Amino acid sequence: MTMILGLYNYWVVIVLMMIGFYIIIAHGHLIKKIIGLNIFQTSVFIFYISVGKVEGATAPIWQEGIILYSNPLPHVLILTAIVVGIATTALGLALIIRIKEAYGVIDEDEIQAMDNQAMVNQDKEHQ
Amino acid sequence: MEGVLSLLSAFFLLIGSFLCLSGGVGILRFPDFYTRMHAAGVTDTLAATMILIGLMLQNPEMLVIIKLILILLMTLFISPAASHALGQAAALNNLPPLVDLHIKDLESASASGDKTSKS
Amino acid sequence: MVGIALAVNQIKDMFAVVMLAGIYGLVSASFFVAMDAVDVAFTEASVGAGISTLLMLTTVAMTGRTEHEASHKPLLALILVAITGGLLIYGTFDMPYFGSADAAVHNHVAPRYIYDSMKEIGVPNMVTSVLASYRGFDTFGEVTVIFTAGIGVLALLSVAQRPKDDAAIEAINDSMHEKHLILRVAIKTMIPFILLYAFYVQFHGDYGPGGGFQAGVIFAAAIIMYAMLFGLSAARRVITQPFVQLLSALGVLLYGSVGVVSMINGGSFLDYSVLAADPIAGQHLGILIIELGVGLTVASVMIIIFFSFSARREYQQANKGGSL
Amino acid sequence: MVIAATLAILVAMILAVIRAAAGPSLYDRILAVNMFGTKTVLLISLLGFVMGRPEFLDIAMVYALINFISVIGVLRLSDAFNSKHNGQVADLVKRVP
Repeated sequence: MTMILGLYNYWVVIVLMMIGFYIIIAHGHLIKKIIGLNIFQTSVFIFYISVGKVEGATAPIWQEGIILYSNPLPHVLILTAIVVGIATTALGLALIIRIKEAYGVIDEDEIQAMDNQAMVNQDKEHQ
Repeated sequence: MEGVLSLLSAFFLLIGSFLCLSGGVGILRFPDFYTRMHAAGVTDTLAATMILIGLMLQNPEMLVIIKLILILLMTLFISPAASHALGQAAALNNLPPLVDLHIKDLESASASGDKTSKS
Repeated sequence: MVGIALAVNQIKDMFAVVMLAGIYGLVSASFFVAMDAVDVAFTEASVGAGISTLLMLTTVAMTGRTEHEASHKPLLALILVAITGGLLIYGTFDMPYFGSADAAVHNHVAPRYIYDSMKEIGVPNMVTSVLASYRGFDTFGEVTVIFTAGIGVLALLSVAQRPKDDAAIEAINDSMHEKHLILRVAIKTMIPFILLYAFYVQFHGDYGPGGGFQAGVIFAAAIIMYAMLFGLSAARRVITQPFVQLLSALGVLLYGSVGVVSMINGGSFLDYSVLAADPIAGQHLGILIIELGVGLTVASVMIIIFFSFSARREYQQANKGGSL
Repeated sequence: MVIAATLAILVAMILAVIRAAAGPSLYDRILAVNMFGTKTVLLISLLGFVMGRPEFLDIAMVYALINFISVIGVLRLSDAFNSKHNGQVADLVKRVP
């Protein structure tokens, strides 16, 4: 019982991570893949933050009379990671928009099919 | 004095929680979009006001009270504006209210629905 | 949160998925507050809930709404996921329990950050002091990454456009005036306060939650709000494209030059103690300046990203006769 | 009392999420998200009091702002969904008994 109570935060993280992972590999829609990536990312954030939590401590902002603080280091890492995450997400979305403009679809399979078709056509032209 | 304040604060918090819950039930159970918006919009603003006032009475620090008042003002400003925008957008985009449909019988209701979808 | 993630997996309508992703961001921010990570919650609040939802929605609006049924079997993926998850759960049995104070993370550098930062740096918010001083080099890297992402978006999405003349802007303005009158009045009233609040967050970051990253996003949010309700071209007249580009580069430059100045003064790169006669005053000065640099870069990159997205959208709409 | 209010808000949030996931029309979802946002503002202010460090109201303030911005943004963009949305209206109408 203590084990379940002590470790449940990791399990939540793992479940979230696996859902994100599943969305990334099982869905063909590119925006959905990006959202899956975001869920995966958030699970890592939660992992870091929950590791940094100390029982009975408060937020790491110095105040008279408080001795026990949570660990500030994971907070710093995650804070920057969130902002970098949004920047990279924006980059991915920009790529998706360009793909849509070039192919007309944003589904992985269809893009692949179109690529294959183009390749076949090219080969025919060469012959 | 202290006791009166905490009692008042508890009272406000209680009202706020009740409004929150009723808003939640309303948004889940009401039949169409406009009634849901009514439930959410009305209770949201009042519940926020009540809870924030309740919190204000709990803490004697001036800075905290000022921040709470700021949040309160912002909520009072934002929440109706957002509700208005939402309702307007829904109305402009031909989302039919449920009330009109009860008057007609089912066939004409679905017929008018088809008409709106074509327009 | 698990429930929301599952729902995201199931729903095919992209719009609903994006809305749920927004809620997911809100939930995770509340979770961060509950876990004492106020600064992180601050960032997640401004980024995860607002800007990222907006960007995703713009993309959805540009690319179409429905998802096709997957043609390949998801069973293989499911098995792979189950195996990986099982292995990871097996791995957790050796982990320290949640909330225990003697876990490995709390034992190496963290005590110094917690107990000595007040003496060494004199900033009550430990997150700020670690972010800007102890791990300043890290943060420099992050800022550069953000800058690069901004450049990337610009390279991918920028469209050659001639600036509209005043009459066209006026026309757009009038047409929107009718439709969004109440919203426009509300927002007009609020924008100055939002900008002021952004500055408060920027400079109060030493004492409470906040700092350059958060302030940058809030500042950008105010501009984005203006652009949404008054038209993109009107916003571009206030904040021109070359100006934001210059600003984003300037932020990184400011950060780097603080490091160089501290080297000139005889310290190592980004060692602020030598910036002023008193080490603590030097630290304060250094943190203030680099937070400003971070804020500038983040704000302008966010504005650049949003402008390029919506300019691209306008461009597409113009090319297809207004329909998507 | 503060804790009771926190619990009430949590319940309301769960109900709003259900509506956001189920909600037949686009606007139902936006409404649910908006309500969820206001509830989060309240929740964070309450959490600050529960944890005994009420100076963290800044976060709640940011929330109020950002939530508004995202709702406005969604509404502006939802115009783009108009043509695709009307099919859903027909569904909604047919479901009426």
